[in-house]
Amino acid sequence: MNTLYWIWSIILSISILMVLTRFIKGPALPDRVISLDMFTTITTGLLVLISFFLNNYILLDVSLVYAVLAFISVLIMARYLESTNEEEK
Amino acid sequence: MEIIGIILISIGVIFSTLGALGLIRMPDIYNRLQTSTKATTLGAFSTIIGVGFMHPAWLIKTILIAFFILMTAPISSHNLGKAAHKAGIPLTDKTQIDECPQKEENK
Amino acid sequence: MEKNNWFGRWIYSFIILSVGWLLFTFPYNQEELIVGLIASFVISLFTANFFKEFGLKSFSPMRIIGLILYIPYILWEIVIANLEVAKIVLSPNLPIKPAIVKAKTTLKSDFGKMLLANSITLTPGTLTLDIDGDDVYIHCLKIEDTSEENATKTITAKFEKHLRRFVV
Amino acid sequence: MKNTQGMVNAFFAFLLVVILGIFFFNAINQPLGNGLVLNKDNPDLSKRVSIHYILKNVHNAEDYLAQHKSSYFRNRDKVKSSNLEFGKTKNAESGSANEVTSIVVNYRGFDTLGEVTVLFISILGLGMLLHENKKKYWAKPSLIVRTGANFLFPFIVLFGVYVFVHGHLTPGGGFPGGTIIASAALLLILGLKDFKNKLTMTKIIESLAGLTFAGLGLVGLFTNGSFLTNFLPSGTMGLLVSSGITALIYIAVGIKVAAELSSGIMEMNGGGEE
Repeated sequence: MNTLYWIWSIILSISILMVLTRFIKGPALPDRVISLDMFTTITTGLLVLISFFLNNYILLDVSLVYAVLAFISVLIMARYLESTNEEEK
Repeated sequence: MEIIGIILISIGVIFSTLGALGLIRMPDIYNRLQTSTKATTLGAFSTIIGVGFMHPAWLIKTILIAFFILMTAPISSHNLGKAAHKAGIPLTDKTQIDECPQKEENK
Repeated sequence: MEKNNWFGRWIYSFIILSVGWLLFTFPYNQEELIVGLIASFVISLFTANFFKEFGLKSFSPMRIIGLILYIPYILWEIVIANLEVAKIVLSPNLPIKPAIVKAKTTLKSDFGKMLLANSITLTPGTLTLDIDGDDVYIHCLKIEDTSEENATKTITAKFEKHLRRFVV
Repeated sequence: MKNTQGMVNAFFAFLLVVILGIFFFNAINQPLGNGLVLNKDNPDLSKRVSIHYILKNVHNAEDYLAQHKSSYFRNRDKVKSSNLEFGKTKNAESGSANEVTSIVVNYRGFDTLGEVTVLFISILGLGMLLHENKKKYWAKPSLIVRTGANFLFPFIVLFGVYVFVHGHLTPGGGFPGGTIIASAALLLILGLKDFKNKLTMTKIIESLAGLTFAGLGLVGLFTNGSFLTNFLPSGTMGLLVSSGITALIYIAVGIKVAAELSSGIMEMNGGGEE
């Protein structure tokens, strides 16, 4: 069980690193926002996994709060991109 | 019960990694949105449900978190795609046709 | 379609918020139930106007059955589409043929359109860019025929068939 | 004319400096050791200023002190600490399962009142600075975002209420719960086509919640003789209805923080115009 947990979390961490390479490389601003979106989604899954292996019910609440705030922050970024573009014209 | 949970979590982890791979490999923003955010949504969804199956007392709470992600992820990725299209970020050369009108003329 | 009055919307939001509270505090007891009823009563007084298109008739049993049947269908679609996309990502020369196509929808209510767009966005390979009246603009990852009829037939119609059971 | 005014100003400034100097001189010239002297072997706790705060709400310790008043500190190790059990212990000292909450709200409730007041004053200053602010420009939201925001808003508010109602049982509490509700207000600003800033309503709710907080403190002052004393039974630890006024105060703090932060967000969105 423990080895499985280590394998899962290491694979998830590698995928987070892959997302971060796009965050550094991304040619335009929307690319970076996409990678931020993915980052928060994967992190929510990882948080729930950690809460299971620490056997801590409380972390589930924390991950729900994290999901709410991540959604709203990504939405703010997207609306900001949408609005600034139109204001220039 | 535990076996179902292990299978679901493994599926979730694999799809998260595939989504990250798609984010690196795809040529333009829209295709990146296609392959990446959706795959990670399924990845997070099945990871969370899998945890719920492995610990049945938490099942309701995990289903709640999973459905919240399922509701919110398409909204934010739709708005990202719309913003990118409005900003005039070019599509790849492979694109066949673009029928979505630029909205500026209407206003 | 008649407008729902304020009372119907209030009853709807009260019931759905109480159910939400019970899900939040799952191993519930009497105290949680009473506090939850009070909290959802107060919140629903403020937020009844946000459920514009719901009312008492949203609780007809046919609609609830349709909603319950829709969830496994959409999950199955998501898994199938994800497998197809995984095949594309893993193949070395990226066989993609992207296009932005236009499709028609026959759903009338805002909530129905939102559910349709979310379903289209959640299945990988298709992404809703915009909705303007009855026109849905979709970015496809791999499509052969980019005409409007084909897009309507292959993308929107298959979700509408299931969605029509519980939304207008 | 100008010269005389300057003279008057200078005179008042000089007077102020002199008064301050007198205060300083007095403070420095105080003879040392005139204050409270505690005998190490036999401390008289009733002379200490903070005795009321130490004994606030501590029923068991008060009983113990009444019996062995003189030798409390020497016999400290012998005071047996009862084993606390979730869902079984009755009439515990503070009664809240979350220790942080019992310290923040119960033992240091006065600090929390101060924190909320600091937040209130800062939001007031923000409103003064941004009063003439123009309405921010947001692009028209698409149908999906609009409907999604409409549908998700009540649930996020319900989740914020859940967080601050359970503040004495789980982590979280008034401040995080209020922040979640304020983020729901932000979602409305992003998602609605013609969002109207409802500043007066948030101000009214905020004042009512602040009055509730102060009123609970005053009830404690009149019944038990100390501000913010717990005058309700502390109940069984771990249940929802427990820990006396701690839960009530956290609900008031949550509503107050939610209203304050929402009005701050609305003012940044251009609250000056109606």
